[in-house]
Amino acid sequence: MDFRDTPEEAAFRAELRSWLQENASHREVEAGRGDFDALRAWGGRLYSAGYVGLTWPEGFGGRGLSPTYQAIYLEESARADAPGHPGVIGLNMAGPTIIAWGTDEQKQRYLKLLLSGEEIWCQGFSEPGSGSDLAAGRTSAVLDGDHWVVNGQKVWSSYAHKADWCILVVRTDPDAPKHAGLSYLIVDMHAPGVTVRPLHQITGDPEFNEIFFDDVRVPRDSMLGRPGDGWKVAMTTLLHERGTLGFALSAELERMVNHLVELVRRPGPDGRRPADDPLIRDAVAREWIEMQSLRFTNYRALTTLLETGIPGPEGSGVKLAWSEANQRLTSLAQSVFGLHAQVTGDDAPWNGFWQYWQLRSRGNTIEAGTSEILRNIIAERVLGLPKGR
Amino acid sequence: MDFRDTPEEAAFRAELRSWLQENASHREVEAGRGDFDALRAWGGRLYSAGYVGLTWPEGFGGRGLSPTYQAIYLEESARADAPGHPGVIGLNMAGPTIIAWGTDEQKQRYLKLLLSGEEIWCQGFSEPGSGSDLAAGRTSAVLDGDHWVVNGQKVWSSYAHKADWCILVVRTDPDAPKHAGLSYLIVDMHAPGVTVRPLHQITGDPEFNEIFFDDVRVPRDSMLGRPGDGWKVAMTTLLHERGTLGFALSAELERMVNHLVELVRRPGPDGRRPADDPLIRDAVAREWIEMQSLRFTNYRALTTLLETGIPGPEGSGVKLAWSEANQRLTSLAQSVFGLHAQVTGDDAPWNGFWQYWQLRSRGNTIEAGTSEILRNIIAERVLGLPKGR
Amino acid sequence: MDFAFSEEQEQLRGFARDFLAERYDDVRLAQIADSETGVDAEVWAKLAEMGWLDAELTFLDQAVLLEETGYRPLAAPYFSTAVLAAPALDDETAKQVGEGRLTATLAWAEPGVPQGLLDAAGATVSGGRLTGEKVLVPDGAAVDLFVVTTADGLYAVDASDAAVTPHGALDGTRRPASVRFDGAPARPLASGDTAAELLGRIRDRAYAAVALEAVGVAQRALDLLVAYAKDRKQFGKPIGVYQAVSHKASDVYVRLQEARSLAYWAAWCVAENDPMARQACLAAKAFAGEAAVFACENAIQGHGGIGFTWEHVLHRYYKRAQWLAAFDGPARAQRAEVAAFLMD
Amino acid sequence: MDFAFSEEQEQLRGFARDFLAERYDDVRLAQIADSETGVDAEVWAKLAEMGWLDAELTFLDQAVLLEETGYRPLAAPYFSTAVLAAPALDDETAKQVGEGRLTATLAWAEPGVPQGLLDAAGATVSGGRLTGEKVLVPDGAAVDLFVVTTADGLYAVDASDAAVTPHGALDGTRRPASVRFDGAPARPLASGDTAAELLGRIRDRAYAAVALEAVGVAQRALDLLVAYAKDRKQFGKPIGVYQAVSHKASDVYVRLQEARSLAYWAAWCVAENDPMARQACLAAKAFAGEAAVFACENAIQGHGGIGFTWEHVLHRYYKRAQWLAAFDGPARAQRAEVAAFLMD
Repeated sequence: MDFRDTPEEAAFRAELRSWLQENASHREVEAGRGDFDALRAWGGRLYSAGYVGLTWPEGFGGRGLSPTYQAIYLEESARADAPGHPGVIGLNMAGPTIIAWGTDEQKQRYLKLLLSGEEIWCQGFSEPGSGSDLAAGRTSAVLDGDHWVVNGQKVWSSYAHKADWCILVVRTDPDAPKHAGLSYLIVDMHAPGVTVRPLHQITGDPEFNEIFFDDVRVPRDSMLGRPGDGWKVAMTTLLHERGTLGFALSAELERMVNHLVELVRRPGPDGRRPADDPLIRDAVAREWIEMQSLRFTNYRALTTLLETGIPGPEGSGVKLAWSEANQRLTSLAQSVFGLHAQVTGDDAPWNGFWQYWQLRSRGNTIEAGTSEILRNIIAERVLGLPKGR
Repeated sequence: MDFRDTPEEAAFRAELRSWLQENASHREVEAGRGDFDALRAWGGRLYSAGYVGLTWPEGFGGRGLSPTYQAIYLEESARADAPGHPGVIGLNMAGPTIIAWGTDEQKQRYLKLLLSGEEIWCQGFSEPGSGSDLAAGRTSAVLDGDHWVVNGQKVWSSYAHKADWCILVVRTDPDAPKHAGLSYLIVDMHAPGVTVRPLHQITGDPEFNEIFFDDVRVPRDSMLGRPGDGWKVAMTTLLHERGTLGFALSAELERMVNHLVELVRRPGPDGRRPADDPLIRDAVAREWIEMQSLRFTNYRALTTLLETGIPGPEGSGVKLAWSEANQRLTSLAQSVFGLHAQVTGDDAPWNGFWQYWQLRSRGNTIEAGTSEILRNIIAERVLGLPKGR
Repeated sequence: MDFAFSEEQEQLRGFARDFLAERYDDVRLAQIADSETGVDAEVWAKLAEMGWLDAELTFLDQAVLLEETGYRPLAAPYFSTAVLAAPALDDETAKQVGEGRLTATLAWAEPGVPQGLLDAAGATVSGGRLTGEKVLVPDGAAVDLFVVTTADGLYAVDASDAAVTPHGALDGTRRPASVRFDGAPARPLASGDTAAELLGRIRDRAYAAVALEAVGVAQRALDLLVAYAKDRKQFGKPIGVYQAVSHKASDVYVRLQEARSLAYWAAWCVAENDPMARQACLAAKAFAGEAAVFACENAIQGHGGIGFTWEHVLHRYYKRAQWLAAFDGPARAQRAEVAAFLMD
Repeated sequence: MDFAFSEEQEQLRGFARDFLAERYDDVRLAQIADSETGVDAEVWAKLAEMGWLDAELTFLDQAVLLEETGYRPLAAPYFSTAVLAAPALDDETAKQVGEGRLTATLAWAEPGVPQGLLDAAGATVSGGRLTGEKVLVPDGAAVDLFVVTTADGLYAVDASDAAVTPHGALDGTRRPASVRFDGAPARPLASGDTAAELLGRIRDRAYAAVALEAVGVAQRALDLLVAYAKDRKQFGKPIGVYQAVSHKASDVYVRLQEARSLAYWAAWCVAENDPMARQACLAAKAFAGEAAVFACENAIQGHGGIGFTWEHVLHRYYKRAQWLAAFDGPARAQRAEVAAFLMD
């Protein structure tokens, strides 16, 4: 057991840290509402500097490093308050799925542009009627010559309004049992018949979208796996979504805890330092402890992964615990401002930062697996309890 | 709306208060482990003074008063820290069930001695294999001439080791569907074949018991309702258990909050006053508020009952909220003593009061309907959600 | 003891509920909240017609209206006028309110100093002219008259004599404004101990009102959650069969009932000037504010993604709940005062 | 970075788990806990044989043993000797411990003053004789030697030279004693800054050890809950199908994993004398102590009535969890220290 970086890891961390110091602008504090073009440019700079695809095979534009380096990247990026890469869906979901299931042609076509941020990806999994129940999806794809003709509607798709490509779960065999009738397509978001409608969140921002497919023609070979493999391929995607999520979350929590400490140490609007209130002190300390616990839980899961090749179950609760910590933390921050916390626009305290993130945090227990579904998964797959529902 | 006592209520309260001041000893503080004979004598004194069966019909030894008077009695008794009546199972469960379902002979035979505390009752509902699922009970009663012959085992029966009578749910028709095969007997606890085995709780005290029935012969007319009515009769019992429970619980919580305030205002073992710690202040205030909310919730439910004859749904959550409040409150109290809280016997702080009640409180979310069952009931019967499980 | 509202009050409740539901369905509420002012300018005259602004209403009558304006937010400065300002107004002004000719609010908070309702104010009056800066004034850009706390007592200032800067707000139907008084003509309303005592009563009343609104908010959130849980299917069953959903709803129900009990207690104490009014109002505000937030958060969670959208009405309630919980400081501030009663 | 124990350490863990499971099944544990002394007198020599008491063990080796002695409580003053006392002992005494010839504990708390491990002690030494009164001494009636905190530093006193009053305890296998020293012969162990620094290290070590034991306790509680939830049927199904039960188990699992991560971090920091040791140990103790209590409470609830009986083993774990959570003050005390690092 050694909680320190190896010399190689330490060198990587030091180099990255100074690179970030020189190159990274601070994340948009006002509301995480960054300018997308600036973000895309930032993704390109990250890629040129070699910080994207750290763990990907070198043949696909990656650096073939151990996931520890990805963890270090996420930690340092959060500590520097640097913006994220805009291609998260591509990097965490589409890319790994293409690596696992794609043909050589597909890998050549998509992976490099995905890493560089030149092409942005979105996902089309959820539907209005299905929610957490992926296998209940009804968007259809019917073979017509060399094309699949897609019709239907997807929802909760981040980045769809900016995306070039969509990983899409469709029903290709309406007669097969629920899971068996699904297939997995790569769809050009610029193709005729694709319409994106932004869904505004309770923050007011259009982060998610609905995507409508109206006789969209998709080349027959734009499929990952074979017809009927859709469920299995989608599970790969979700595994990677959750697998790489842990460090991003604990790093994000570290960033928020740092901001929280900064907040409570500053005198408030009434001249008093919130940090002098023992109730606030206790709550802040609690979140700092929570953050450390998640950080090291990620590292423990990573150690298991490196040793056994399988992600450890230790990490299965990180997203669950993180989402609740982030909700508590942002609500605590808002409580410090009294009624001023409710003022929006130019007069919002902290430029609206806490207000935005407090509201945004309510989505944390819903997106990427609701907390209810995650608790089911832990109970059934980790603890071996009988399937309930 | 008027939160004050009416003149009659105020007079009753004043009279009761001074009677308690003169007559009541304090409850055994060390551990609620009172001397049962003393408690029985106290029950007799309460009865002689006219404070038992306040709401019962005058014909059965009661005073025919509105339930408001029972609420006042419970509040004042808790404020005086007076012991409870030992016949709670009889008063709250057996008695009301006999009034609702009993023959005239049964009413004459049982009710008065129950009120005076001369005869103590217990209940036999739960079984080792059934838990919360009353209809899964398997204790059987088979008719043999003029007697039911009872065989089986019950569990979680308070006062069984002191009881003269037991209200017992038995299966009289093994072929009928689950609920329909049940009947409801009154069983003499002194009859041959009845064996009581105390079950020690985590407090070390034998508050609950197992009861074994081995060919116990019960006169044929010692039944409430007819054969097959057992489920309906038992529902009457449970309705009354829960119906009258609310005020007892909020009164009990008031007593505990008062003790808690007393505790934190005294300098602790290290000379410091816990009440000067803002975290403790906040937690104590929270429980005081919770207590008031439950108190007034009970009164609101009572108002509905008085107006409509049906207990209001308002009160359905009181037991649930009370049990969790009592758990928080007693744990908070124990936390004040540091490791000293773990010392038992003569050297225990507060004579073991908090230690006992903290451990005892863990049963609060299990006994008289587990919190899980209570949440199901509220969801289904009050909110009208579909039956789940 | 009798914990029920009178028959007349229940009639008032039914009438209010129907009126508000008809006038402010979820779509209309959203339109107003997102409009330029966040105020339904036409409704005030109607309120007067219906007698909601009569000085003769007891606080228990108002309690019914406040609960209902939590259940269906009323896009007008009713809370500000009837709860915060009215107790300080002279009879003539109160009459104007009653006739629907005047709206008002209370301006107390100032920048850079503690901002509680009972904290000392820095604004001053000299020769009948008031000078000072107030912030976070509820409905500050929507009223005709300010009741202003000063170092010398309470004063009334016409809005036309003040410099008002409206602000945006999460809850679009209850926006704050900053207000600057530069020697504005001011009429004295109360001074010295009378002013302090009056402000104490206003705070109690405001806390009770906040609690009542919070109860209405929580009830609506619960109703939405229950309706959705019955209707929405996942894995082939209505989601209300899953304990992860149904137990949440039960917990919200229990807390709501507790909040309601405290809110009614507080309201009655205010109406009767009961000796326990202070504690009751602190308790009700602390508990009900948090209960409303809890109810909305659980309702959002139970709805999944759809409850997290701007289009769904839930976030309107959530933001109102947050306003209520934050009013005059978070629940821990009120609990600290309760603690002082209990332990000092 | 490498967050796994070494192969040797995992072997030690497996061996310890088997040894403890065999020697202390639930029935035997109950017998010892309810016995007159609460101590398994014969086990100490075995521990020495197995090398558990070697001075050469690193704290990471001990960490493995501490987690396992939480999972299956060891009825001997292992925690007191190896965690609380050992760091203060001279080589000769440490050798006696290693050979299984000596048990020891730390005596720090005194009546009527703050009782934290780092609070000033009132006991004094004059002419090599120690005078003072100590309370809540862990395993105080079961050891041969006391390491005593005094105003002048740390001293060793033979138990035979002290007046020991044993006390009953909720956790029968870890009982406290009051100890009076009336001019008892005392050997100096450390004084001045050295003593203060040593005591700081002992506290860090104790916090890490408490966290590790707490992890073991929580793991056992979870294992019991999961096994019961698979086996026990209600309404015709194993209760583990109900989310009210299964989600509780999931929550316990998540907290347990978090607690374990912190406990290992703390243990490594102690072993390596890392600059973050203080914060890590505070964090681990605060979090894991509460996690163990949470795990036991949920396990009891999941078991229903049977989990609330004396006969069931769960309450033994619950009481140990409470001891751990209470050690040197509740979690809020440790969080207050963490807060000072972060905010002052």
